[in-house]
Amino acid sequence: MNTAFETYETAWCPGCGNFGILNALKDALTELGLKSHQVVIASGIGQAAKIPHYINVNGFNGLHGRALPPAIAINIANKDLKVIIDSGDGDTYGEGGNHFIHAIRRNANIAHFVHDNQIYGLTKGQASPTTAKGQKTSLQFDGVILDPVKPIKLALTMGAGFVARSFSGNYEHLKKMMKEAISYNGYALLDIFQPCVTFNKVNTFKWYNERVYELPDDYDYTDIDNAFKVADEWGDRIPIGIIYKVEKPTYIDNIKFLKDGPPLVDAKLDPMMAEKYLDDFR
Amino acid sequence: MNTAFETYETAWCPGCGNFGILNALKDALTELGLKSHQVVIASGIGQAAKIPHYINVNGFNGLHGRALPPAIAINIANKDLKVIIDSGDGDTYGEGGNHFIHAIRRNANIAHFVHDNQIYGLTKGQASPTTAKGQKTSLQFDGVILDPVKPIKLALTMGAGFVARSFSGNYEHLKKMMKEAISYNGYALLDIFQPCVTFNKVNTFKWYNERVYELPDDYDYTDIDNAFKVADEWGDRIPIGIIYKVEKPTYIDNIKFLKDGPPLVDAKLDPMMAEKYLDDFR
Amino acid sequence: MDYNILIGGAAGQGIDTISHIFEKTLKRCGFYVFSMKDYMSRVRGGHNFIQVRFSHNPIYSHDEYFDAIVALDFETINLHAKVLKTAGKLICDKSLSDDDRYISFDFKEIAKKCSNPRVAGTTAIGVLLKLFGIPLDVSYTVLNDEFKGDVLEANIKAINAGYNLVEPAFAITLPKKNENIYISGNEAIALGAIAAGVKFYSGYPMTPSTSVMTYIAKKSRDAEIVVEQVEDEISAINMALGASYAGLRAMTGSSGGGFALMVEGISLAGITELPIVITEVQRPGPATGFPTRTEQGDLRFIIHAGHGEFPKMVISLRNPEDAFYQTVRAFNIADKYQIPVILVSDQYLADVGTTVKPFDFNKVKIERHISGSEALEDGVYKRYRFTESGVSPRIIPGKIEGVTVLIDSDEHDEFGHITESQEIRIKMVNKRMKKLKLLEEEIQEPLFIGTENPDILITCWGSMYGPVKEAVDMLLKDGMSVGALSFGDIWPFPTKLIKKYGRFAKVIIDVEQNATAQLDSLMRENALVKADEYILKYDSRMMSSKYIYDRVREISKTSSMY
Amino acid sequence: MDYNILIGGAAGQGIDTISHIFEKTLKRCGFYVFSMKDYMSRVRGGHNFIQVRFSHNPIYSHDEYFDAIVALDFETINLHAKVLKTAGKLICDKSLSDDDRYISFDFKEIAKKCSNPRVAGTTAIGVLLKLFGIPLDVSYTVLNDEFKGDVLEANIKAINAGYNLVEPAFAITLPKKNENIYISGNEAIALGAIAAGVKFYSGYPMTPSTSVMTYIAKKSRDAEIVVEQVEDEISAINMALGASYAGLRAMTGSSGGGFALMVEGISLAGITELPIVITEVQRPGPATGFPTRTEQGDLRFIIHAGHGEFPKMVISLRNPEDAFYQTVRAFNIADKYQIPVILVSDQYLADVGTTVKPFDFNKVKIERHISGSEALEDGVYKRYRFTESGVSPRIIPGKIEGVTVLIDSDEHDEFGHITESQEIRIKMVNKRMKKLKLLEEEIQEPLFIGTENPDILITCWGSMYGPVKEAVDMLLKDGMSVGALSFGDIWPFPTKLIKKYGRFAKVIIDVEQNATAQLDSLMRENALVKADEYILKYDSRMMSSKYIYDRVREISKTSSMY
Ligand SMILES: Cc1ncc(C[n+]2csc(CCOP(=O)(O)OP(=O)(O)O)c2C)c(N)n1
Ligand SMILES: Cc1ncc(C[n+]2csc(CCOP(=O)(O)OP(=O)(O)O)c2C)c(N)n1
Ligand code: SF4
Ligand code: SF4
Ligand SMILES: [Mg+2]
Ligand SMILES: [Mg+2]
Repeated sequence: MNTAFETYETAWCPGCGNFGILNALKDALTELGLKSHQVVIASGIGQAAKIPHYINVNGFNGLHGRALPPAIAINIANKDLKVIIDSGDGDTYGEGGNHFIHAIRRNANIAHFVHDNQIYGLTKGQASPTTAKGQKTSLQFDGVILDPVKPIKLALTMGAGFVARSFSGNYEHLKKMMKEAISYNGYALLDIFQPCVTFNKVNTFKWYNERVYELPDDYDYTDIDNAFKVADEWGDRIPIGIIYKVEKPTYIDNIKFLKDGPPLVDAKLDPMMAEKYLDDFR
Repeated sequence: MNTAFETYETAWCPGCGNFGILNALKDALTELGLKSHQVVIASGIGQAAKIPHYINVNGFNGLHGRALPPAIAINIANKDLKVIIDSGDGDTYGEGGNHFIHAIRRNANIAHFVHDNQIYGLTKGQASPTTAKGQKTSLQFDGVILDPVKPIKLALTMGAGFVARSFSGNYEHLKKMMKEAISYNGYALLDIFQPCVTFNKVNTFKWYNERVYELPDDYDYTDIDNAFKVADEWGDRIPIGIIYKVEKPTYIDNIKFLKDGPPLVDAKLDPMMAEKYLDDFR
Repeated sequence: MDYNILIGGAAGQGIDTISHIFEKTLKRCGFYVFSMKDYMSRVRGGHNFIQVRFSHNPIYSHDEYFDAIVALDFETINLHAKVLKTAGKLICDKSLSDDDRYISFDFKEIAKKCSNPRVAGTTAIGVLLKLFGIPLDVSYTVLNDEFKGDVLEANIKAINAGYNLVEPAFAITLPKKNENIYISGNEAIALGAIAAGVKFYSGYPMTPSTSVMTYIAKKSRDAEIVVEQVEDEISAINMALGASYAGLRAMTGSSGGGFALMVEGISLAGITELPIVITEVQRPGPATGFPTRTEQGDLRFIIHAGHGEFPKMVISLRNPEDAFYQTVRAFNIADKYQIPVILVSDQYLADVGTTVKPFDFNKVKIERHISGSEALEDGVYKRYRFTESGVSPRIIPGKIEGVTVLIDSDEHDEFGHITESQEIRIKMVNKRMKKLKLLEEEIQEPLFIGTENPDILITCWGSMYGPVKEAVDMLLKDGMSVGALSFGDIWPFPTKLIKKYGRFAKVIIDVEQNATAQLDSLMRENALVKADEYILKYDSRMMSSKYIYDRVREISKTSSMY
Repeated sequence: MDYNILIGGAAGQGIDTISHIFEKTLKRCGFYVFSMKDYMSRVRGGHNFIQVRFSHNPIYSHDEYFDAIVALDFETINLHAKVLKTAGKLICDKSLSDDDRYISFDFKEIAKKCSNPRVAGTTAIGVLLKLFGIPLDVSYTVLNDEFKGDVLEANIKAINAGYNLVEPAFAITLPKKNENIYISGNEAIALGAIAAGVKFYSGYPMTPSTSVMTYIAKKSRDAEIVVEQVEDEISAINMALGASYAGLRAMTGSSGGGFALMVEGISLAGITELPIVITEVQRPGPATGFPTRTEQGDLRFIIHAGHGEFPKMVISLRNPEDAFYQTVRAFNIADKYQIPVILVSDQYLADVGTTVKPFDFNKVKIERHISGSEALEDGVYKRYRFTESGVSPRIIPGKIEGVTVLIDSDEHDEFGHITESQEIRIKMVNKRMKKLKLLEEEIQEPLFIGTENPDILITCWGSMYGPVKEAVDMLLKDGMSVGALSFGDIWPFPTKLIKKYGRFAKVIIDVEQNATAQLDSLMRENALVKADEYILKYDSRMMSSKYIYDRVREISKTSSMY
């Protein structure tokens, strides 16, 4: 067990896919040589979003659906910090949907890990935006009537420069994807299949395990057309891996004083510097 | 001038693209044989969103960004009404972004007209989600640094069954598109280029007029791959027309008592019908 | 007789289910039952418990000491054994304790013999029933409702096995069977809404409000109600307002954080004059706070929810019975005055189980106040027509040939058209505000209980009614001059009784489950009456009648000035 | 001397620009200037006007009668000619009126001759300047700042042409030049924020708050501030809180509707104890209401914004000078107590132009209250350490090797870790609430103006200060015993002076730009003092000193009991 980032008691159900994600995350950070104070995890509310309490890094455990806005600001305020988001599918694609689509446009330097269990875990089993059509839940008694959101395709459409998928049941793969996402300079979406053993009796470990396959080594993730095709694959075989990756100017790159200067948080504050603006009013 | 839906004084600037949209709308409704009481227009807040005051139909002029939720409910409540939304690009893709992506999944029977002037008109010229990268505005003094939202592609990604684009400067085309969208059974997005003569000095009537071209008659709008390609066309030539159209079960289709029964608003209310539920508590 | 039982275990161990079997069995025997839940914000593990009181007489709240404890985990023994009464019994698995004062068996082994390892808890319930001499056949009827097939078989075996393990320990007389129902606060709201003809519920899950939506959803197909889980709470209220506009009775609800996202929509309801009923089931804040716990911390926030000035009504709910009838009333008032009505509850009330007389559906009157063509003047319809009362006739869009309905979130004229006129503004504000006056007549003064013109006047609101009622009963038995005002309707604030009793009382004690005495602030603001003493609890667990009783006694002793 | 001018026209006719030239010219001559905007929620057409007062002495508000009117459209004549003083002058284009009492020329023709049809208004300003005998060369300096190249040329020609058309009509002595600046309320907030070291502003446009963001954006590159226009107001506050967590001074702001979307985030600031400054520039509600008009209708909503109980501070702003210094103070208080501080303004104050002494940047002290490693105990950092004061040392994440900072929207322990403990809950609530006590010491009592211990006591808050101050001055001149309390800090509510003066006053008159007397409700709640009479205006146009003066006189006559 990785203890570099300490070990805390969790409130998750035994067998929950979140354990695999937490383990892989700790090891990914360790292997990247990051220290606890150099990392911030922002999260919303949900089972996934409890992660800041289970790992010793800086943490912003905010409101349900609102992990992205603070994460963006933290990156802008202090470009020296590694900003990671861990949150649920409901948090990210449901309550937080508007932030999701617009955050991609901002391309702040954030690794965004969505624990996608295709259900609302913490509130006991209602449909999430990624719950399959027809699935019965603790609220949708006659089955979900909406088509699910396709996170990968949506991220590609919004112009994300890094889009990947992994599975909490595949430690090595997940750790690799996390390292890639964290190392990527810009907004990186990593959608992670995470069995919820309590409330999602359809998308079980077995269900995912039988379906996921790793994209081949010769898969060209810089080809957007390829990426869109892969994004549509769903059913008996579901691809995991880096689906799309290109370099793009980040939010920081786009603002000169952020790019060339020290971290914004280190700026010296001096009221007298603003006195000259009085001239606008003379 | 079409007076079937009355004529009101507007608060728009002379030359504003909204006039063309209002005219086409009145004529489209007339040609579809609709009467004023059979139609509801829902809108948010903005220049576009003032339309319910300029045409005599039922109107729900709600909050900025929130035209979609009431429109969906109106369709559910009374399937006999024709529900239309007229709202701005900021309203729809900015403040209302989360409703936009999830409304598409619900596929209520709504014709959604976005007056896309690529700017915030009413609040005097700030960037909207569709403002071009680099464009200087009354707030983005150094130019917009974000990539614009691509509404057509976004709607396709979310699974919309009807996606079209038109231009307020092309009356015949616009009217035709409106009629198609209103006649379509399900959620229909019609993004309408609308010059804002006051605040958007880039995307002028001339700018649009030089670029838009009508999709050819042999364009197969039932082919989703085609549609995605067309959705990416931007620059010197920008396609207008029905980009994608297929039949899909609507929200109403998915709920038996809505589909087979009378409009929900006509349901008889009788407390005694609920008395049997007391058995759950005995 | 009045017995108090605690059943504790980890989340996921099924204490909900076994307690439910126990509660329903008691209820079907004819007892009055009151149960309260204490659970953590997690799905497995941790420590949860349920308290169940039963008696021959009505029960209004929970108690602090126990006649029996069923421990499914060690935590239960650890935390609660100390509040077992001297003659009390503690039932647990052999593996949890070897203390011979406890009744312990190898429940796991027994469950295995019943060919289902998950029925260990049912066996413990068997033991419990026997201790109190509750007939087993009644419990079968409950098991029959809950389980099917093999699982049912195993549970029956398990309960029998438990029943045979012990001898009765408490001398109990069985009550006469009665017609009572057993229902929680949230279920009562849901049932009230269905009875009132709600046809549209849009909402987003949020503990402890979710079960209102869940119950309506369960009945939605049969009752032909659309229940829509939306992308966020902003959508929830705006969608509900769309449904209301189109003519449906519409509802939404949440807890504090989700409600916070609705306040712009409440303001929209205010200016568009659309009826809507909203439930706010409070939990301790701020922000995420304590998702599964209780508090009365949102009152002021709710009353002032929404920017700008407009009339709304806020009703706090006392208990499941009140919840049912007030929900019906809320729909009628919303329709009558075309305003938002907010029902305020909390986790305590949401989750309490209470035996009450079956709700009288004949008493439920649906009053829609919707007009037909009589609303037109010379064929013209004005959605916001200036009238004596401030209420304009409302019609359903699309129902009258050639007539349209326009509502507007901007300030508007009588037609609903946007305006910039000062004159119209004044008239429209006056029109809307007149409803406040009408509401003042509609408002129900607080319930008074206790000695007339008491020396000690307790004030409380909402779900605090139960604990206060029992505390007052105890204090009266002690011969004290005590009374209580229990506020239900809370905005517009009813001032008559508080002024009346406030004048005579020697000491006013404000009792609230919060830190800032929000009811007291309303009394000061609206009646210029101020409490002298406070019993405030904000540790997220509901105060009991005993807690209130003890503190009132203390205050009455130490406050020599009274 | 004290002159009052009105310049009116349709949106898009440039009255903003020409009035600005006029105002700045006056200001640069050394006059005190006060301007107020009245505009519609549209970009072209309709009817807008600006009122400009100037004098040798400080001016605090607008007036109702005019010495000169410049009419760029017929509406201006139609609506405002009746409030022209007897000796007043009305300047308009020939095409608008042939009334020979008016000074009318063919401005369009003149503009054409200046080779720019858009400078007709500038010619009218030339006329205006001459009527008052204002030297032309000062106006050139303004034109030079506003225009360049051909447009500048045309404007100079135009103003000259106008100047030559008439003879002086008013006998004016020019004041001594002074150092004053001329600034609006929103600009003063923006400047205060920049002076205070704001490094992050996230916001979404909303009239009348937008210009705060716009001014900061204008300086953002030079001052190295990130100004981010976000997708919605929810993002705005959550982003600002992220910036605050990371160590920046962060700010957001909006008007009522946008602010409504932030209330969940305010609650988050409350429990996470993150400093944040939020501006609420009120406009008339509910909902969209009147986007470009003024009201003081959101006070209670702001004070109680956010579910759950937590300390916040609410400061209402009196005028641009106050706005500047209070904005600086807001940042310092937010940092000191780690709380949200809300600055309350309104459209009136947002848009008024006022001459004030240049802000003293030497007086601006930036007090961050951020700790370094001295915050650790044995190398351990607890974000929410229990301290005497309730305030825990704050460090910047990432700045101390091996030390992490965890904040949490759930109830949490000292480390910021989620908890379910009752004991910790009580301590954490107490810790947060202690700050309210500290704030009470920080709070500024209302400003008192007038005779000491007056018979007539006026109460008001925020931007009502100016009109009330002038009204009091007028009443004092009449020899009345009158005084006023002008509240700036409004939550926690300062009670000392209102209790003190309230006791002696024979009549308390509450003056507010709303319908429900919200300040009065705060006085009742917090000081048990109630106004006797009310001057409330809610037609969306700010009441003037004259309006207040007249009504106070009326009240003092008819209220025989006083
Ligand atoms: C504003 C608001 N609405 C609703 C909730 C209740 N809530 C907490 S977590 C959650 C959903 C959790 O689902 P997801 O994000 O998929 O996370 P998971 O628990 O599955 O990991 C909800 C609805 C809340 N805390 N705040
Ligand atoms: C909650 C809220 N935020 C902000 C505003 C202010 N506002 C009104 S319209 C508008 C943007 C208008 O842009 P768009 O939707 O593109 O419409 P247009 O005026 O261009 O037609 C904004 C920001 C508001 N009314 N409500
Ligand atoms: S409910 Fe599901 S997601 Fe939550 S901890 Fe349990 S298994 Fe994991
Ligand atoms: S500002 Fe632009 S969008 Fe608004 S009315 Fe004028 S031209 Fe049209
Ligand atoms: Mg989930
Ligand atoms: Mg626009």
